[in-house]
Formats: sequence, C-alpha cells, structure tokens
Amino acid sequence: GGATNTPATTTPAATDSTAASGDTILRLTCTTTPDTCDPAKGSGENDDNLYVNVYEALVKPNTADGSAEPWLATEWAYDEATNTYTFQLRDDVVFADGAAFTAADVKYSMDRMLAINDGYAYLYTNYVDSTEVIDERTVAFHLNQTYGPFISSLEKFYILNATAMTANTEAAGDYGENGDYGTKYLLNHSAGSGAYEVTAFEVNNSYKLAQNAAWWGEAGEAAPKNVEMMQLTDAATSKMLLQSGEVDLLHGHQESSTVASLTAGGYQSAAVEEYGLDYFMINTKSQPTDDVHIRKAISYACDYDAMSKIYGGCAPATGPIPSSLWGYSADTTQFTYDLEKAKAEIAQSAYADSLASHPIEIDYIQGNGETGKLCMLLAEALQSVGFTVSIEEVPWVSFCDNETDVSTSPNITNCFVTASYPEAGSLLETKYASWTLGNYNQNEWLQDDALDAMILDALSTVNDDERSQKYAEIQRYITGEVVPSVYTFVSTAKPVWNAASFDWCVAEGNIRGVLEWNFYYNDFTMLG
Amino acid sequence: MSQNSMIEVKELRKEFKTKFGTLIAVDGVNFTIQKGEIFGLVGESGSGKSTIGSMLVGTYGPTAGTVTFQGDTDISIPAKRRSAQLKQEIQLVFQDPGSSLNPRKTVRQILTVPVKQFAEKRLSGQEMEQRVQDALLQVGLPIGYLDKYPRAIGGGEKQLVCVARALAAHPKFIVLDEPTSALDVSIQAKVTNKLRQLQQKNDLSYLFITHNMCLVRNICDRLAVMYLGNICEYADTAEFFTNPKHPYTQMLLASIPVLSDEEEALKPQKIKSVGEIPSPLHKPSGCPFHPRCPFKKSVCEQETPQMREVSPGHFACCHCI
Amino acid sequence: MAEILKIENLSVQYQVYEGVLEVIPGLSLHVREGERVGLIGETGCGKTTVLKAAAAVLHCPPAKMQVDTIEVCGMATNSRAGVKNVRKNVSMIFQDPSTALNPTLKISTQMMDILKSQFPKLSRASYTEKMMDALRSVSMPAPERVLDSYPIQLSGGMRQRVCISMALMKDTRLIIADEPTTALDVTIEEQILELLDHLVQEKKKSLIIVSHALGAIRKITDYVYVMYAGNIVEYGTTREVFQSPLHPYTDGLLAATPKLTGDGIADGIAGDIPRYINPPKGCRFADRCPRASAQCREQAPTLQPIGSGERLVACFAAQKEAKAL
Amino acid sequence: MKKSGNMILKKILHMVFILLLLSLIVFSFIRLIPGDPVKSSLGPLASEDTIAQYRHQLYFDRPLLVQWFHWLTGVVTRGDFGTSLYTHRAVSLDIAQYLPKSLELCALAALLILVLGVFFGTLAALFKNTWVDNLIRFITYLGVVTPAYAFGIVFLLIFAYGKGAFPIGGFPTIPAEFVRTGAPALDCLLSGQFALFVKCMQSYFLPCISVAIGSIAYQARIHRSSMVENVNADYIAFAEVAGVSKGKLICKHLMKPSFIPTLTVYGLQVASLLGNAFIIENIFRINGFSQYALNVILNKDPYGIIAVTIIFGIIFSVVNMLVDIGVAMLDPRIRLRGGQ
Amino acid sequence: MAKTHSTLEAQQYHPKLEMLKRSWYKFSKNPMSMIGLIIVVLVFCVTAFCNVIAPFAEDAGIITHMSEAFQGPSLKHLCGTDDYGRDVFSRMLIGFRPSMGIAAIVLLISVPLGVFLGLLAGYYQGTLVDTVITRITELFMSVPPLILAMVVCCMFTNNYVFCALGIAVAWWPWYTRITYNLVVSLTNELYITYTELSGIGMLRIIFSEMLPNLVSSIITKMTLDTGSIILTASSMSYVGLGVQPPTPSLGSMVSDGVSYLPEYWWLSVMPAVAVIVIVMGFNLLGDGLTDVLSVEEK
Ligand SMILES: Nc1ncnc2c1ncn2[C@@H]1O[C@H](COP(=O)(O)OP(=O)(O)OP(=O)(O)O)[C@@H](O)[C@H]1O
Ligand SMILES: Nc1ncnc2c1ncn2[C@@H]1O[C@H](COP(=O)(O)OP(=O)(O)OP(=O)(O)O)[C@@H](O)[C@H]1O
Ligand SMILES: [Mg+2]
Ligand SMILES: [Mg+2]
Repeated sequence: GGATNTPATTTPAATDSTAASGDTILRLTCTTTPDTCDPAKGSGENDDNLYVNVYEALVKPNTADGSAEPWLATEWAYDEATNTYTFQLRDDVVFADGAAFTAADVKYSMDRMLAINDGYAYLYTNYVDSTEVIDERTVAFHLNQTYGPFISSLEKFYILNATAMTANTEAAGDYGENGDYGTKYLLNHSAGSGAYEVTAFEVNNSYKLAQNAAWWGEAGEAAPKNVEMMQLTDAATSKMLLQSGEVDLLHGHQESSTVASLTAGGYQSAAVEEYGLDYFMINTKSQPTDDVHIRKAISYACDYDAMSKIYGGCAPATGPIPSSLWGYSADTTQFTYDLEKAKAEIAQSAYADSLASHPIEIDYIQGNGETGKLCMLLAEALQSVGFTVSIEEVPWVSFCDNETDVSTSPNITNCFVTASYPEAGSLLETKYASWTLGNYNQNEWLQDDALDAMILDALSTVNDDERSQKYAEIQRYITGEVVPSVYTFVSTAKPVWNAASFDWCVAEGNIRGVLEWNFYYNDFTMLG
Repeated sequence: MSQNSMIEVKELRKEFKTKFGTLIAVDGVNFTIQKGEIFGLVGESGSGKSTIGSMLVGTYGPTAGTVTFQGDTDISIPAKRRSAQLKQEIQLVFQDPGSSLNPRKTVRQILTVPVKQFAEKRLSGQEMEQRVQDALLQVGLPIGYLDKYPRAIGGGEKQLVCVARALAAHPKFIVLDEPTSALDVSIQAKVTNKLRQLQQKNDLSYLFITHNMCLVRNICDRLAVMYLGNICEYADTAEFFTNPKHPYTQMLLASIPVLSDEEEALKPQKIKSVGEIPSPLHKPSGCPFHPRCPFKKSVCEQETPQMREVSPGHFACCHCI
Repeated sequence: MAEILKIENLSVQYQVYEGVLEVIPGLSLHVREGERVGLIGETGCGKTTVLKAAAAVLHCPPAKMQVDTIEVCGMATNSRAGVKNVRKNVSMIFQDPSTALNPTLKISTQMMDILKSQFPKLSRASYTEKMMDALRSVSMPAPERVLDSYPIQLSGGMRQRVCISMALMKDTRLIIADEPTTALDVTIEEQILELLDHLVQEKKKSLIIVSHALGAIRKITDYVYVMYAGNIVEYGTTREVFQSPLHPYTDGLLAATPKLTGDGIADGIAGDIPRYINPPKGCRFADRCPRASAQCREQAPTLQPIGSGERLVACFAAQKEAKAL
Repeated sequence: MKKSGNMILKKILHMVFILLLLSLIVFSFIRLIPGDPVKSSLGPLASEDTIAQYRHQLYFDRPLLVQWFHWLTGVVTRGDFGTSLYTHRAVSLDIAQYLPKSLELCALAALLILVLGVFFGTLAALFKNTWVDNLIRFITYLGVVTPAYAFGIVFLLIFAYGKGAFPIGGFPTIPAEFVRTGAPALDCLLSGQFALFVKCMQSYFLPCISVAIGSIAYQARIHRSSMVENVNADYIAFAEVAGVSKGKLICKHLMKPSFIPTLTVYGLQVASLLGNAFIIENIFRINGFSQYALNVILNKDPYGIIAVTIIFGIIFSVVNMLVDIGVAMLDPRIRLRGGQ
Repeated sequence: MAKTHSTLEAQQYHPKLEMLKRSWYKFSKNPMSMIGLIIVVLVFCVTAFCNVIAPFAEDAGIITHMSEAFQGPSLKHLCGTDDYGRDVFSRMLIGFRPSMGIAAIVLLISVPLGVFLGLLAGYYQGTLVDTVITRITELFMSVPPLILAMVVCCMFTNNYVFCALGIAVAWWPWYTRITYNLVVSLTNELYITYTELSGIGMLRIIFSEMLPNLVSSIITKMTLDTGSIILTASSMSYVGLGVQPPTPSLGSMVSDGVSYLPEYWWLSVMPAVAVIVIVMGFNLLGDGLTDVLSVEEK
C-alpha cells in the first residue's frame, strides 16, 4: 500500500472559518521537552513527539495496530540468504530546504545513528552491519544476524537531510572525519522532511514548529500553522494556563485529580493507552529480593485495583506485555492482591525468619506524577506482611545514576516503560535482555542466560507467527518462574484540552497505540 | 628634685600619622609632677592634653622624649611592655563615665577586675569581697551599689565607681582625664571633693586634665596650660591666677565666666583675640599662638620661643617676656 | 512691655517603653520684648523640652503636650497660622551643634533651603551673597570654604557658628538658644556669647537662653528662671538670683560651682533628680532638700511672688521666711 | 574624583580576587562529588573509551590546578566557561540564553523593591502610630514572614481567572530579528516594538511582584525605622524651626540620611534576589537563570555549577560595590573619611 | 569582717536575677513579643511531642487511606486529609520537626563557628589573620545561601542533615561579620581600653568583657535567623530537597498540595499558614528581644 502518503485525517469537512485565518497556533505543554532536535539522541515519548512531526521514517505505524506501513519507502524486500533488506524509496519527497530525498540520505542517517550510538541506536547496533546505496531510489541494509522486528523498528529511524547536515557539520568533533556529525546544528534546528519544521528551540523550555511549506505530503486543511510546546513541571501552573486560555492542550500523564477538576470545568480529557506498562522492577540480585518467593510475595502484596484507580482506572496488566501490543500472550501466571498468599510465599522463602534484618528500599522518580502513591501502597502492604520498608523519592539524574550499577540499585523501583516499536520484543528486550542492562529500564538485573537466549532467538525469528509464539513462551517463563517485576497496569496518557480550540482524532475516540502519533499535528483541525 | 618627683616628662613628643599627613599632637613638652600633688593640665580643645595623659598610662608610647616615674623608672613605653607593678601604680579615670563601665557587669564584677588583677597573692572569695567593698566604701558609695548595673546608677556615681576601680589597684598616680566635664555642677562638686579627699588620704598624685579653669583654681596645686601641643605656661596655681604671663593664658583667664563681681575682679584685662584657631595638622611656624596673638612681633612668626622661668617655679614660653 | 513668649501651664509627657514620663507637670514662663532671659537647671530637668515646646517643634511622637497658652508675639501656636507665626518670629539654636546640622547635606544646601523659604525668588548670586553675609556676621573666616563643606569637615566651634548664623538668617523677634556654647572652649564660648549678646542688643531682639555655665547666664541675661525636674522653682533678675538665691536648689547650684576665688567647692546637692515615672507628689526637690518639711512631701509648692513681685519662688521654707521678714 | 576612582578600582581588584578564589574552591568541591558526572551524562550505553575520551576532553583527568587554569584561560580569553554536561553545549551559550531574562526580572523586581519599599516605609513613618502605620506594619510583617512561593501560588490562583491580563505562561515570542540582548523587554524597547514591550511587562508583572514582595516588606520596615529615627533628630527640628518648607524637609533633609541604612539593606536584598527566584521562575514559567542554576545543580553538571556560582558571586559583588558607592555618595562621613 | 559577712547574708539580692526580672517585665508588657513567645514555645512543644499530640501520628509513616482521600477539614481531621487520605493536621505537626531540626543544626554549626572566627578576627584586628578571615567570610557570603545549600545537598545525600549543612555553610559568615563588627566597636569602648591598660590578657578580655556584650545581639540574631532558616528550608523542601517522603515537611506539603488547588486548598494552605505562623513567632520574639536586650542608658 505505497499510496498512503497522507494519513487519513479525521477532520469532518473542514470549517471554512479557520482555513482562511492565517496563523493558527496550537499550544501544548508537557513535563519535559527534548534536549535536542537530533533524532539520533533522544529516545523518549516527548522526543518522539517532536520527531514524528518534523522527521519521517521509511515506515510508519499503522493507525490500527501499529504495524509498519510504507512511508518514505514504497516497498521493501528481504533476502534471507544475504540477510539483506532492500527498500524502494519514494521519488517525490523533498526536505524542508527543498533538497530531494535520496538513498544517500538514508545511508547517512543510519551511519550517523550508529556512530553516535545514542537514543534508539540500540535497536540497530547489534543487527545492522552496513547500509548500501544501490541507486538513488534504492537502499539496502545488510544485517549481521536475523532480526525479526527490523521493519517495525525502522519506525524509529528518522531520516535526516544529508546535504543540509554536511553543510552544517563542524569539523571539530567526536566523530573523526565526520566532525561533530552536525550534532551542534541539530541542537536547535531540524533537518527533516516532515510536515513541520523547528523554528525555535529552547532547551528545557519550549520549542516552536511551523508548517513546512515544502512538504511533499498533503497538509490538513485546518492543521495548525504553528505549534508551540512548552515545558511545564509545575502541575498547578499548567492547570492555570489551560484555564486562562494560554494553552490549548496539556500533554502527557495528568494527575487524576487535575483531570477531574478540569473536566468538571468543561475541559475535555481522554485516556490514551500506550504500548507500555507501569512496572515495579525488583532487583533480583540484592537481598532479600533475590529470592523468588519474596518476589512472588511482593507480587501478591500489590493492590492492583487500587493502583489502577490512582491513575484514573487504567487497564490492568496481565504480564510483561500490554494486551494491545503485537506479541501479547494471555497465557501467563497472574497474581492478585492477596496478603495471605504473600505471607505464605514469605514463609517459603529463605528470609522467612530474617525479614527484619533485610529492609526493602523502594525508589521512584521525583516529580513523576503519582508513582509515589503506587510505591506507598506497595510499601504499606509489604510492611503489613512483615517487611521493613523505606521509600525514597529520587531526582531523575540520581535515579539513572543508581541503576547503572547493581550494587546501588534499590530493591524495587517504579517506572513506566513503553515499547520503542509496536511489538512485544521491544519491551522484552529493553526490560530483560542482558545487553540492554544498566539503565533505568532494568532494575531487575536478571542476567538470566536462558532468558537471554530465548529473547535473542525470538528477535532473530523473521516469521511472524513463530516469533509471536516465542514471545508467548518468554512471557510464560518470566511470569511463571522468574517473577522479576510486578506488572500493575497499562500506561495510559491523560491529555486534557480545550475542546473549543481544535478537533482531534483522540477526541473522537480514534486512539492510536503509538502514543506520539496521536500528536501528529497535521491531523489536528483548529477551530476559530 | 627627682627624689620628690612622681612623674618627670622631658621633651615629650607624639605624632600621629593620619590620612592627611603627620599630626603633631604633642610637641616637645617638659614638666614634673611632684609626689602628693594635683597637677592640672588645661588648654584648648585638641591641644594634646589627653594625648599626654594617654602616654603616661601607656595607651601608646611617645614618638620621642622620656617619661620617668618616681625618679628612676622609664615609662615612655606602652602599657603592654610595662611591668605589672607599673600598671598597678599608674591608673586612669576617663571623661565619660557612661562608656568606661561595662554595661553588662555589676559594680561588683567591675571592681573585682583590678582587685584580682593587682592582688599580691591569690585571694580567697572573702578577701576579694572585702577588698571590693573597701574600694566602694572609700569613694563614699553604699555597699548596696555592688549589685547594681551601671545603667541603674547616676552619672556622678558612675564616675565614683570609676575612681573606686582605679583606687582598688592601690595606685600611686592617677591620670584624671576630664573626670567631671560630663557631669552637672552639683555632681561635679561631689566628685571633685571626693577626689581631693582621697588624694590626701592615700597620698596620691594626680594629673588632672580639664577645661574648667575655676575647677583648676580650686583643686590643683600646680598647673600647666597647653596650646597646640606645647605648654605655654606652667606655675603654682595661686601664682598662675594672680600673675599670668602668656597672652594665651591671659586670654583664657579673661574669658572665664564667673558668678560674682568679686570673682570678676580677679580676672585679668580682657584681650581681644584675632585670627582663627589653626589645626594641629598645619601648625604655624614660630610661636604656635602667633596667629591669634594681639601682641605678636615678627620674631614670633619665625622663632619658636623657649620656656623661661619668670619667677621661681613659674615658667612661660613667649618672646614678649 | 509686651510678652513675646508666653507659656502658661505647660505640661509634657513622654510616652516611653517603661511608661509615661511626667517630665513637665505644669509650667509657666514669659519673655518680654527686648528681654534676655536665662533658664538654668541640672541635666534632664526639662529645659530643652520647654524650649522645643516654645518653638513648636515638640511634636515628635513620644511627646504628649498639654498647655493653656503658648503665645509667640501674641498669637497662640496651636493652630496652623500660629505655627506659621512661630516660624516667622522665632529662631532656635540647638544644644548640640554636631547633631543640629544634617550630616548628609552641604552647609550651602542647608542654608539655601532656609533662604528659599524666606525669599522664594532670588537669583543664585544673591542667595550666595546672603549666605556669605550670614556667615560673616558670626565672624566666620573663609565663608566660601565653609559653604562648600559638609558638617563633619568643620570643627565644633565652626559648626556652632554655622548654626547660629543659620538661626539668625531669619529676621526674627525671639531667639531661643539651647546651650549654644557647651562643648566649646572658653575663649570661643566668650566670642559666641558676645556675638549673641551683640545681635540681641543691636537689633532689639528678645532672647531665651539655656546654659549649664552659670557664669555665661550671669553675663548675658537680665532675668533668669531656675528649673528643677520640670518645674520653675525660682525667678528673678539675674543679679538678684545670683546674689541672693532663695530656693535651696538655686543655692546649691551656685554653691557647687567652683569659684575663681579659690576657696574650695561646696559639696553639691546630694542625690539625683527624681524619676519622671510616678514622680513624688509633693515638692519634687524635697528628697534632696536640706530644709524639707513634712508639708513639702505632701504638697507641691507653687511659685509665689516675693518682695516686689519681680521675684518668684516655689519653696515653702523660702516663702515663710519672706513672710516672716 | 581621582580618589573615588582609586577606591572603585581597588574594590574591583578585590572582587576579582574573591571570584578567583571562589572558582578554585568550587572546583575542588566539584571534585568531591560522589559518582561520575561524565559517565552519567553520556548515558548507560557509552563505552569506557568514550567516557575516558570525554573526560580527557573536559580536563577531568588532569590535576585540579591544571583543570582550573585551563578553565580560567578559557573564561578570560574566550569567555568560554566550559561545556555543560547537562545541556551538552557551551555554558557561556546557556548563560547568554538564561541570564538576561533573569537579570531583567530581578532588575524590575529591584526597582519595585526600591520604589514600593521606600514608599510604604515613608508612608508608615510619616503617619507613625496612626492606622496607616499600623496597617502597613501589619502587612509588611506578613510579607516578611511569608515564603515567596506562597505569594507566587496566591497570585497564580488569583490571576489565572483574570484571563490573560497578566499572563502566567512566560513571555510572548520575540521574533528573532528583534533579539539583541536576550532580555525580552529590553529587546522590544531597543527595536521599538512597544506593543510587544507592553506584553512583556504584563508577563513580568506577576513574577516580579512575587519575587519582590518579601523584600518590599522588609525594605519598608527598614526604611520606616530609619525614617522614624531621623524624624526625631535634632537637625530636622532645627531645619523646621529655621523655616525649611515641609516638602523639602521630608524629601531632602529627612530622606537623604534615612536612605543610608535603607540602601545598605537594599543591596543585600537585591543581591540575593536572583538566588531565590527559582521557585517563582518555575511557577511562572520563566525559563531563567535561577531555574538553570537549579537544574545544573540537580544534574551535578560541574562546569554549569562553577559558572552559576561565579555568576552569583559576580552579581553579589557588583551589587555590593554599587551599594557601597551609593552609600558613600549619600554619606559624606564615609566619603570624607575614606570609609574608615 | 563579721559586719561584711552579715551584710552579705542579709543581701539575698541577685543582680542577674534582678536584671532578668526587669527584662521579663519589659518584655511581657509588649503583647506582640508575648504572642511571639507563646508561638515559639508552642512550636518547641509541638516539635518535641508531635508524636504524642498528633491525632494520627502514624500518618507520617508508610501508610495510606486512599478511601479517605481529599476530605475537607472536619472535627476528626482538623485540616482535612490529603491525596493519600492522611491527616493533614498530624502531618503538619510532625512536619515541624525537620524545619526545627534544620534550624537547630544550622545554628549549632554556624553560631559557634561564626562567632569564633569573628572573635579571632577581632582579636587579631588589622593583622593577616583578620584579612584572611574577612576575605573568606566575603567569599562565602557572595553565593546565595539557597544555592550553596542546594549544591551541598545535591552533591552528597539528599536528607535534611545535609540540607542543614548546606545552609550552615552559607550562614556562618553573617555571624562572623556581626561578631567582628561588635568586637571592633567594643574595642573603642573605654572599659575595654581600661582592661587592656590593666594588663588583663586578651583572651580574658574577649571572654569576660566582650562576650557578655555580644551575647544579646547574637541571641537576637539567632532568634530572627531561626525564622529565616525555616523559610529557606521550606523553600528547599518545596523543590524536593530535605526530608524524604513519606516523612512530611512543611515546604514539601505545600508544594505537593499546590497541584490540588483550588479544590483541595487545605492541602497546601494549611502547611503554608503553619510556616507563616512559625516564622512570625520567631520574628516577633526576636523583635521583642531586640528591645529588651539592648542596653540603653537610664
Ligand atoms: N589616635 C589618634 N590618631 C590621630 N590623631 C589623634 C589621635 N589621638 C588624638 N589625635 C589628635 O591629636 C590632637 C590632640 O588630641 P587630644 O585628644 O590630646 O586633645 P585634648 O587636648 O585632649 O582635647 P580635648 O580637650 O578636646 O579632649 C587632636 O588634634 C586629635 O585630633
Ligand atoms: N524624645 C524623648 N523621649 C523620651 N524621653 C525624653 C525625650 N526627650 C527628653 N526626654 C526626657 O525628658 C527629660 C527632660 O529632657 P530635656 O532634654 O528637656 O532635659 P534638659 O534639661 O534639656 O537636659 P540637658 O541639660 O541634659 O540638655 C529627660 O529625663 C529625658 O530623658
Ligand atoms: Mg581630651
Ligand atoms: Mg537640653
């Protein structure tokens, strides 16, 4: 289906009043804006939110289930023998500066991604061996091992304008002959082919986008001409800003009380499910949580309903993978809130008699919504079954710092993790594979060889059905035998907005699993 | 002579380095204070009286010249380098009784300091108390005052406490720097009388610095008049008041305001002063008084006059005599 | 002769932290045209307070004033017009020249502001000329330099002369001088007193002066009020009062003053001024008085004329004696 | 004139010395930080080599004094404060971006403090012990004891419903062609955009008041007591008797000496404004220097921390120097005695 | 001898006590100071016995009552409940502890250190020691206390001891300065000159003559500073530095409650009011002490 060059707009016949008015502005807030506009650097929800609007990838997620559909590539082929993917590229694409998009741009972007080795690079470093420009419209990726989700993963591979980048590269830099690889330039400029381009960028404060006049696609008729994203850490201020009309939309996970008070005041809100979960990650290498019975006890001590209620009633999790994600399996060992069972598990553990001398430390990220409450609920329950518990609220930097080493990692941390591409493998790999160890997504420190092998095997399975079965097997294994984490509920964003400002697919219930695509501004229809 | 002398000052000189140049506060001064006498030092404000007093008690040392104590001890050194005995024997009472008593201490605590410091041996609590009480009783204040704070007692009484503090050290010589000028006449009278009594009883010598000529007349045995760092006249009190020689002295005496015609008659002929008081920073050449002197001659502007003995024990420093 | 200043039944209280100071319980005095009047008394007996009340500047918050009459040049001062009249007819020399001049303003600025209020529209040059004249009139050497100085650049004597010249810049009928010569050398004191005396006599002004130097008072005043703890205790011509004091307090003051005759000093008056919070209800001097009787402690004596009537005294003993005579 | 020039020169040298010392101390302090800021800034995927190389590049593997000297030469010769591990760019760029706004905010707040503090202080002093005085005293007491964030929140709540008269969401966009200094209001003025300037001032209103209000209250109290002290001074009575008009008496004879303690306190207040502004900057979304300081500190960014402390040091020293000069100008006693 | 003895015994008169009585009399006549004193005494009591006084003391620990969240003030919950259903009043009372603890640590460190250095500089007035100490003092003064405290707190451990250490680092220079200035002005006093001339050792002069004169200024400053430190600490806990949740601190309670404004106003308003009242108490007390402890003539 190479013809899908514009996403289906949900706009019912665009109102003529807005079309005429020249400068429509969509103003949003989020808790953190990206550090740079460089798609090789960022890897979070908020980064992607910017990237999808200013850059484009070879494929993009399908609105229905997130599976890849053609975008800058019209079609592709896989050669099993050489383990090579060959992509045919569109010929009508131009970058924001007017330069035509060619295979060289793809190669440049991939080489750069791998050289910088930051952000989403981990999706490719272990697999992509080289990129070959076959002709202006054809590009091939030579993989060094089979990689099932490769096409899906390319959703995160944003193509840069190679000519513009080389023109703006500084000779002095960390990347040898490539100088700084244009990293300085991308600090506050964009070089993509997306519907918007960056016009202003202030680190940790705001960025502004304007419609890309040269865009090859079809701009939504009443799509905002300008977009302003503000970073706002103070929940009270964001609430006030919406109320005073200074912003139109509060992005991200708003606290349930904020949502409640705003919707009571006539603002609109929606629950947008993501391909991710909220996890309690249990350190399997430190006492007393190195005992599986203790971990099971923790899983029993978790009041799943109450926790989901704190977040305004999110869908429960049944295992490490949210049900909407491709590769999900329902066939897992599920835990329920049952303190008696928890006690029983403790009794079976090696620490049954020495619980008091093995305190449990629970960490969560400062200022991260209501995770503190989740931790409190868990801590309270754990205390009631006999654990000594302490809670710590840690600034983001220290949180990350602590988790670079198993000895400084706390017993339990709470964190949301979402898939990088819409497939179970993404979550399984980031959560449990040894090679992605040492970051805040992996407080478990599993280092389980058997599991590693299973994940690797699944990922290198190209056949979808086989891969899906292998994913199911892994989920069974993890929940049944290892129990490294507690799966609380599906990560659900709660944007709140002023319905008088714009029409939005989310408003109509058209929610996409890949969160950032809900904020594809070209889909918005500004109202008077 | 030196047998009898308490303090002998020779060619005493003190300079201060200031931002605006060197200030000669005391410029070669000679005088002797005999044992058991009250020696008055009067003169213009800023003429260097306090500076002399300070050098005697050792606030700082002189720039040049010598001061001999009791004929043999050289005390032209600051107090830091003086022996404990010297510190004890020479005491000081300041002009401002308000600031010379620590407001946070009771009179007892204040008096304990010198008693303890200058005791010849380690004192028991009782002995200490005894001595402190003695010191207070000596100046005629009731024992009840021991437990008062300075702010609870009047100005004259404060000054008496200062005197008691000086006496507690059992000194031989006390420098009194304008001890009564902050006080009312009636209190002044009380304090002065007390001082005089104590001097006689304890056989003390005083250097009595003041502005008040009438006071000097009544309590000093001898006195010197200072003008701009120099002594211009120096005599027995009676002689001085009946037979002033120096024009400045005459001017001073003539301008004393008095209470009765009887006193008026004792004053010398009035001399109209001319000119302005020079600053010690820019001391005039020759006789320091010449810019204001109605009798000045050309020699006064060039040559510094020498001290001359006009009659036995009466010295003056003027070209005109 | 007309009364230039007339104060009747003045009472002043200061509200302080510890309570109310009943400083002046009810005081009357007057200055007639052309008279030079002295006011003497110990420290803290309220002399400055009386003078400030006369000059209508006793309005700072701690002071609470009640009075039957304060008249300056026949006009009560308790109205706006009255205050204006005071400003026009009274100049005052303050006790302490080092606090009476604004430390942050040049002498010329301070003098200029006074001149401007009197002669609103003059040229700069004529203002300067007037200022120079004023300074010269107090025989100030180098007036240009003085004008261009700040108060701290001047010596105490110069400051006092500046104060006097500023006070005299106004052509007023009454001069109030509060210890104009304390902290000055005798020679300078004499100069300043003579200057003051000269101005008063020459220009036919009236003068009320406070001084601790009784000799100075004797020298330049015609009449003298003796004040004790907020009350006038004796009044008369200066000569009479100094020659034959009637009130034991006056007597004590004079006796305590050292004389040039050199026959020793009397022992001063015993004791202190009573505290102004709850002062004694009888004669305030009773506690220190060698002649105090039971009556003195019960009842406050009032000023009664003795002899001709130009002489007043507030002492039961003295009054009785006079009657007996 | 020459003398005061010398005095200022001496003060500047003194200040430079203090700042050098300060930077050296902060440097040694940074070295004590547990953990490895370089490593954590590069993220979990960075290899040992990359870390070592980056460390070398940042001079973190050299002896303290070498590192300090390198940094110092950078600052002196190129205005280069090193690279931030937090924003990943030159600290000097960050400073240029964040500082102007905050300085502008603080300058406006400082103006408010002076004007309102003196105004209310004067009012209270002139109407001493009346209801005006009591009211002002009560309010200023509240002002002094209330934390700045409380004011921020209260204003936020009050004005959120004002619908935009005083915006709470930061500044209007200044088009790039008008940006000269980085301080929004100043830029608007410089490029003659008065409508935009008014908007900027509206945006400044609430944060300014919130930052300044505690200091205004304190300043008013100080000014009141200093005025009251001077009202009772003899020279005021003297000038009054001498016939100086009421207006001049208050505005000149009373105000000038009263200003001396006021100014001294004012200096301290102004010098500490910037350091206390971060909560207010956060609440009112002014992405300024105070916020930046908070962020570099929270992120343990070595060069950022050093730059931030030095900037605070400079501001403190400069403000104090200005205040000293101001006080010397007001008070001839200090000027003529050379501060002795 | 016997006579003096009897007078001594007859005189059960303690000047210090008398002075205290006098001061107390003066102090107690000022209603503002008394209010300050009462507040401060209450604050100390609460700090000491908060666990006993607080109706739901356990709410300061790991506990939740989600079902009772966001209840308005009532008789049971005087200041309502928070988002966890915990009793705001109890948490507020317990939140006094870190505030007071920080103030105590800061003062315990900065007062002795600052005063000692101030005395030292005053003792060696005009020498190298003086210069060095003065320069160091200026150095530490030039960085805002809040920033210094944050640096210390972030660099090491985020708890209230380090928070206090950080504030103390910024606080002591002010004590050095005030002490130094007092010592310098005291050295001009004649009673100090007298003791110097009598050959009394400098150390004795400093400790027995000067220190009593410093104490009142320092105590007054300490009282006023307690208020400022509590404000500073509450600003720090507002941004999450200081005590760790769930342990409450007044600043963090305010900041946590802000996002629930205006519906659930009691969450942040109540602790904010508590901060204001505490700080006001110390300020009133300090002002009262200033009046009483300064020695005025007469
Ligand atoms: N420590 C000092 N440094 C500089 N100059 C000083 C110092 N002490 C005194 N002087 C100056 O020395 C001169 C003499 O001062 P001194 O105090 O001895 O005068 P005095 O006769 O006691 O005056 P007064 O009667 O006013 O007390 C004055 O001009 C004074 O300014
Ligand atoms: N502003 C004030 N506040 C409180 N008490 C005051 C005030 N001014 C004067 N007093 C008190 O009033 C009394 C009289 O003061 P006043 O200044 O009139 O005395 P005085 O006779 O001029 O004394 P001196 O000779 O010392 O100048 C004193 O006890 C003083 O303490
Ligand atoms: Mg002297
Ligand atoms: Mg007076």
